[in-house]
Amino acid sequence: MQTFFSIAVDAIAYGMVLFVISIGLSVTMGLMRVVNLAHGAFAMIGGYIASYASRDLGLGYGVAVLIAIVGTVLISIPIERLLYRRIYGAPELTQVLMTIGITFCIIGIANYIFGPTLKTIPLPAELQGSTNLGFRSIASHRIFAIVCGLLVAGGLWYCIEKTAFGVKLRAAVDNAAMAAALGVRTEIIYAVSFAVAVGLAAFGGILGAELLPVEPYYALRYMVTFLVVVSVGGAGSIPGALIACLVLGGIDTTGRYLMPEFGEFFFYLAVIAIICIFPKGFAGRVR
Amino acid sequence: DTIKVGVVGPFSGPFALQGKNFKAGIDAYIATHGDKIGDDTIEIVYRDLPAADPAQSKALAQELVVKEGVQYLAGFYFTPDAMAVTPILKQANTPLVIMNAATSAIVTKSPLVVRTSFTTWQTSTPIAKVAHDAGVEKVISVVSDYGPGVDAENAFKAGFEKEGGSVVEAIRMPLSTNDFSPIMQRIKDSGAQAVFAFLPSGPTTLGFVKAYNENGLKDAGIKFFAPGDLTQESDLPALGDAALGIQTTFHYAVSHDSPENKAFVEAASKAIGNPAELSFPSVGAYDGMHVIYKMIEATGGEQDAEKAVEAVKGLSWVSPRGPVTIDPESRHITQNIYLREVTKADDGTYYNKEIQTFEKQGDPGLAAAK
Amino acid sequence: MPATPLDVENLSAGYGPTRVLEDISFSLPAGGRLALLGRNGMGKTTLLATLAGQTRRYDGRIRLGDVDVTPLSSAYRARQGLGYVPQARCVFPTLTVEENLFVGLKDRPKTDLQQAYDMFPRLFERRRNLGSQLSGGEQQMLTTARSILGRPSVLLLDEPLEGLAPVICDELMAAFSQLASTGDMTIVLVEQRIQSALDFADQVVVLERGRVAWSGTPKQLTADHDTVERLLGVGGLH
Amino acid sequence: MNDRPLETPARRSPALGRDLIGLAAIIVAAGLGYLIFPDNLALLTRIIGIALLVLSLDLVTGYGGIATLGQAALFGSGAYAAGIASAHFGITNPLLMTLCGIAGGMFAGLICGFIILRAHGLPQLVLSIALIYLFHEVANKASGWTGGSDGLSGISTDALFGVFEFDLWGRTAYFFGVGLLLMVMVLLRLLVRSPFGMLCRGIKEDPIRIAAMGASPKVALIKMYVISGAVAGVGGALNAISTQVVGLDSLSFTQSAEALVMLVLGGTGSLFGALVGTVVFMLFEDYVSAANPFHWLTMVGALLILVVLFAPKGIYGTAAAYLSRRKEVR
Amino acid sequence: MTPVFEVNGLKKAFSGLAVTNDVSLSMASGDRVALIGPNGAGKTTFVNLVTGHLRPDAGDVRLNGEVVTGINATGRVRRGLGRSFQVTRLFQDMTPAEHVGIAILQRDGRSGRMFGNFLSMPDVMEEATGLLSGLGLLDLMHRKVSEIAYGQQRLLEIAMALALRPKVLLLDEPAAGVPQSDTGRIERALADLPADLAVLMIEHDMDLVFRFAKRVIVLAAGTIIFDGLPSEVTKDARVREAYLGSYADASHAA
Ligand SMILES: Nc1ncnc2c1ncn2[C@@H]1O[C@H](COP(=O)(O)OP(=O)(O)OP(=O)(O)O)[C@@H](O)[C@H]1O
Ligand SMILES: Nc1ncnc2c1ncn2[C@@H]1O[C@H](COP(=O)(O)OP(=O)(O)OP(=O)(O)O)[C@@H](O)[C@H]1O
Ligand SMILES: CC(C)C[C@H](N)C(=O)O
Ligand SMILES: [Mg+2]
Ligand SMILES: [Mg+2]
Repeated sequence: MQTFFSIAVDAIAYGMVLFVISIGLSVTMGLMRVVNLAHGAFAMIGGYIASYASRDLGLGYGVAVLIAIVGTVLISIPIERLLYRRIYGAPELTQVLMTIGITFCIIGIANYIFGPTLKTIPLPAELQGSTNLGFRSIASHRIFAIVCGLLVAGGLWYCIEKTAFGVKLRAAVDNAAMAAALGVRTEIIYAVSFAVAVGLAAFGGILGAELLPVEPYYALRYMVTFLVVVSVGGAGSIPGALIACLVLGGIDTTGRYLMPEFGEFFFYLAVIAIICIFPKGFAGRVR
Repeated sequence: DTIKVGVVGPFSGPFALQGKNFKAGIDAYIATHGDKIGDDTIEIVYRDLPAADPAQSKALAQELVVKEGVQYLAGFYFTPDAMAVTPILKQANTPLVIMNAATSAIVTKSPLVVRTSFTTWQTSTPIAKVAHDAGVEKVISVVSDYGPGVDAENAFKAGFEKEGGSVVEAIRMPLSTNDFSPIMQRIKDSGAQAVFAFLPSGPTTLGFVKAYNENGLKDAGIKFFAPGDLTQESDLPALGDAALGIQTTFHYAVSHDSPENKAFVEAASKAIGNPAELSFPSVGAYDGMHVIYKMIEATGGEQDAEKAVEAVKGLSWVSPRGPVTIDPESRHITQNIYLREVTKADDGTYYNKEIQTFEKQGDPGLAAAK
Repeated sequence: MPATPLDVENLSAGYGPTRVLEDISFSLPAGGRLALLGRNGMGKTTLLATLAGQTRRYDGRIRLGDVDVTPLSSAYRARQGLGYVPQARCVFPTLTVEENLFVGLKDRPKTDLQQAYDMFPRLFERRRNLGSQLSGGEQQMLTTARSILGRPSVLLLDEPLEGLAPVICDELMAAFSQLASTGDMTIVLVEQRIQSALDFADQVVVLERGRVAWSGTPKQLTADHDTVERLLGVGGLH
Repeated sequence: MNDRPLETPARRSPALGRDLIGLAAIIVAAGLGYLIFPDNLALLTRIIGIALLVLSLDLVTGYGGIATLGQAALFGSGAYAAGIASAHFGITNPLLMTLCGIAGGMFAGLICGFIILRAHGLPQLVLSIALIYLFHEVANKASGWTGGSDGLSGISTDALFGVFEFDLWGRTAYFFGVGLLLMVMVLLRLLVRSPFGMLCRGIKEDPIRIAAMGASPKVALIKMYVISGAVAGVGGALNAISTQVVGLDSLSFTQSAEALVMLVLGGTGSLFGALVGTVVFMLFEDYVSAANPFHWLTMVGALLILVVLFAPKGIYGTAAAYLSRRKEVR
Repeated sequence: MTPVFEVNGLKKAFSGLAVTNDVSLSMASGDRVALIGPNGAGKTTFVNLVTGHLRPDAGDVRLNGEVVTGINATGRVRRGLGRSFQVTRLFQDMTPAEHVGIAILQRDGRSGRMFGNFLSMPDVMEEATGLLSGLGLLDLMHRKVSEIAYGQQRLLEIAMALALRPKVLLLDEPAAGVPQSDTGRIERALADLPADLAVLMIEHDMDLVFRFAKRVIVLAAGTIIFDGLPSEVTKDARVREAYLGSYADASHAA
């Protein structure tokens, strides 16, 4: 029983970290319909900036996080204007090509500027160490990640489902030409959503850095993980992504505990089974 | 004449750091020994092989031999890449100097292979003795599920059982594991007094070591032993305090205290740019160049692979890592293996502090395979 | 003199390199009701889409009231008071009916939605359904209602009656006439049922291969059997 | 209506002519390759192997509309089948090994097709990713057969037709590869023009519509997948024969993703697009990675971005569209 | 004689909303039936239930006496059930010739052939040209569908349905979006249909309905409220109120 709780705690913690990192991708893929393989690259940029700000400039954690998010968004603006804008509504494979290209470039540049070593983001004292749950201890920063994940999930869900902006965004995605004909300034809507998605990526990159350390190859290394999580949840659905992260986190964690040597095997088998049962993901938006 | 050496390694991609170390070691050797051997000038031709890809490896080697006309093949970070090249060596008439790939069997695939790095068996066997000497009887082994991981598991098990201890459980985990908490739970539940771990150097070691701390294993007094891949110098700044006190055995520490190493580290640091990036593949490459220079001297610059290899069998010299010999039988390097502990220096940086030496270690892996 | 709500001069447009429209000019007074007729594939849809800013324009000028909207994108034309009901029913499939209408509101208060529901009670019943789950006719109602909610000064309607039950058609045409007669709205109507179109319109333009082939009043057209036969392929109107 | 009899032949001959020109172009390119890179035939042979993989991907993606990031499963299965036949069963005749590769690829194609067709769009993509990881894991675990992560070595190959040795210079392997590629191209040209090819194009655009015509999209696509497996299997076998090793990378996600990139680069939905994409990508990569082994990835990234910006239908696709437009204008 | 087509007690509800409410009807070969009714009455849903694109909650569908409720859409097409779509579903990148070509080959069981090109199969080409010219699409035969106007696409929809030579044909608003000048072509195509084919047409264009149908069925709120002769439907008060409106007053019906 204790083992069960223990695994459950690990699963939730891992799942929430995954959630925070991938939710931005769910926004770009599900709502903006851009297969953004460069999502990890933006998460990585966030991580690098935060690491630089806190390690080399000696700024506090909160400030570093803020700078990193703003910095990543600023970096993304020209990329959005010059590159992404050309692929909105393009065939998916074209988007794949473009965003892989962007990822390659960002990897190359990060490698050039920061070198190939691992970069860490020092945690503030409150988040270091472990918290005792009674039957076991858990790293404090994971509790922080769980809380952040829930806040992000709630906030995003509200924005997309309940605000005028959310309605316009979804309309623009469904049919950009028609939305424009009704006076929706689609470029602005897209730019803002893209910025939000990138900001979330950066935030996730920082928050997850304890688990997925920042290094130049980060952008490709975890691409598949993010893609899987988002699709199993159903792109564009916040609750879907949340469920997917918890379920996949659970399967991964349990598999790793019970039979680590087949961990990978069962994880992907589970993914196949889930998709065969829910061909649109847990909560795929009807198209 | 110009003598070309073809070096294949991961210069981009996820293992770019290791490839960079190859280049640093080679550059350091050329910087300190000049690029001339007799009348011949040496020229290095690099080819990038970002991840294990034997087919590509063979194509690159063929191209180096046929098109670039290299007389020596060197480098090779991954075992399968090195394996893929062995069948063409004879026809190409080129020796292959392995600067990293660490599976014992490679040297048996062709008589033209010489290795100046280490094998996982070689670095993982001594730690068994260390563990036993520390009073540990029951160990759980946790390794990445691929060739070198399996080697490490077997080497440790063989060594530890010989000492009289027992490996209570052997876990192999996928290479791509990110979250190690469940593994730590397994370790706790196994009732072992210590964990033996092997993970390839790089990002995942960070998560593993942190999980070891955060899940309270360290506090519970479960000891941690590993070969030195886990605490390669370039990962130490990221590992930080979490790694303090971890004991590993390895053939080389950047901190090794000898005049040869001082000179090497100075030259290699200059070559690599950022000294913090310096790590073990550099010394394999540096000594690999030493072997190649000796080969060129012995053949007078003529292309004669057999003669070249013959010339370095039994060759002994003092490497930055300490005294080494090319074993005439196996053509693998015999070297000292050091027990090190991660320590914080006065200036706040972390390093592997050598605390014990196992002298003149050969490769137990070859014997075990027989 | 107040500017005409819609004024088109020498317009040429098409898709990519394919030219479809050549040298089209017409203008409409406030409250004007233009029927745009022509056989299959003659460019009616293309003309409306061009006015709405969704095709490639090669030449010519479009004015909306005092504003030259030629350089403006679709969204800004809409904000200048242009409403467009395209031929392919463009509901937003993943939005509910209510959300669909909400987009059409532009930034007006939500209470205005009632206007749409009054026009089509059917939509009120289905307001929580997704756009993709509507029947063909319901989708048509939704597209039309959505555009009217934006209170456009010029409304472009591309076959708004397609797929609607005859009763609804009657009501809808009456509603359009009502909107135009107050003078706040100028309407361009493309409609296959020529009689309905002529009953509604006070001005007619017939397109033939992307050019204006005939223009005049409905009366003139009804009298002109030859044109009707040749350009519209219909044997006589009453 | 009087032009009806003329219509049919007038439509047919240019297509046939284009096919012939295409084949001639491949032969000329192969010859040129031999003349320009006489001492880098290993690379050219590798390009041919990968080109076969990309062609097979084009069949399912470009013609069948299936999004997949797991095509290397078919390629790797072919490679392992050919390799295991030689290393474990002593089948060393290159032609027989190729047949083993084809069989291996077709079998993998059947499995993948069966599973992948259970979803659409993004989830489908993820299914394919899961599959390739499963294949990879299985090969890793079955190290007794596959050599695991150390790679399958010990593959030996007889001389082709008993005369031409597969040697260091790789001439035999190269011409063997060119021969295979030509054969595959001819067969595929026939296939994509056939009623079956047309049916698949229809399925790509709207499977529901095709079902409403009484055809089963699923059956057709599984057939396409098996054919694709055969093509990929030829590529895998060629790879195993020419390099005499098979590594886990041939069953990897990376290999699959690269194949997809090459395909889109060249242009989906046309066989020549697949070839052009592979050749351009691999030559470019070879060139920049030799020129700067450390930072070439950025250059490749830039190439991809430029292609999307200036040739959105892929290099071949855009060129072909441009040419046909020119023709129309004239 | 068994009817070629029969449904019994068909029911379907979407999340509680009953859209098809116990519908039963049958058709004999050669029937020409029009199905009309207010928007949202459930006509398209009915067609989807019959073709197998939706699964009914209750009731069964028979073709030639065989219960096909458990058979999927493809199987029903093979048993002679053809349909056209209310919203055109065409292959944007393909030409009308190819559309009709696939349909013909599919009908003959030749769509799986992996060699040869249908453009060089004289029988297929002849039939395709015949069909397309009958609907006035000959000039556009080799243009991409994405480049042809909407009304012409509707005609192509019908051509495809005809190419399958079904026994029962369901047409969902075949004339919507087709200009008056061209409805004539559709009418002619319908008139030329084999006499033994049973046709059910949904249409809001009453002129067409009354010229075509020998029998009219009116569906309202998922229930059949009228099933009888065209001449009587305009007299039915409920139908006039719910559906026909002024059309009944104008009494176009012959
Ligand atoms: N996307 C497109 N690309 C190229 N040509 C097109 C495109 N859309 C339409 N066309 C061509 O433009 C011409 C006019 O088409 P349009 O849709 O404007 O006709 P229409 O008068 O509205 O016909 P309908 O009554 O059938 O709706 C047609 O010949 C058509 O082939
Ligand atoms: N998937 C669905 N979920 C919920 N409601 C649905 C769904 N599909 C259809 N409906 C509803 O069922 C009703 C009947 O739709 P149907 O398409 O059958 O109408 P119809 O008679 O064909 O109307 P029209 O003449 O407008 O095409 C509509 O009110 C529609 O909103
Ligand atoms: C442990 C590593 C340095 C070994 C290397 N990856 C190999 O394949 O041999
Ligand atoms: Mg139109
Ligand atoms: Mg309908």
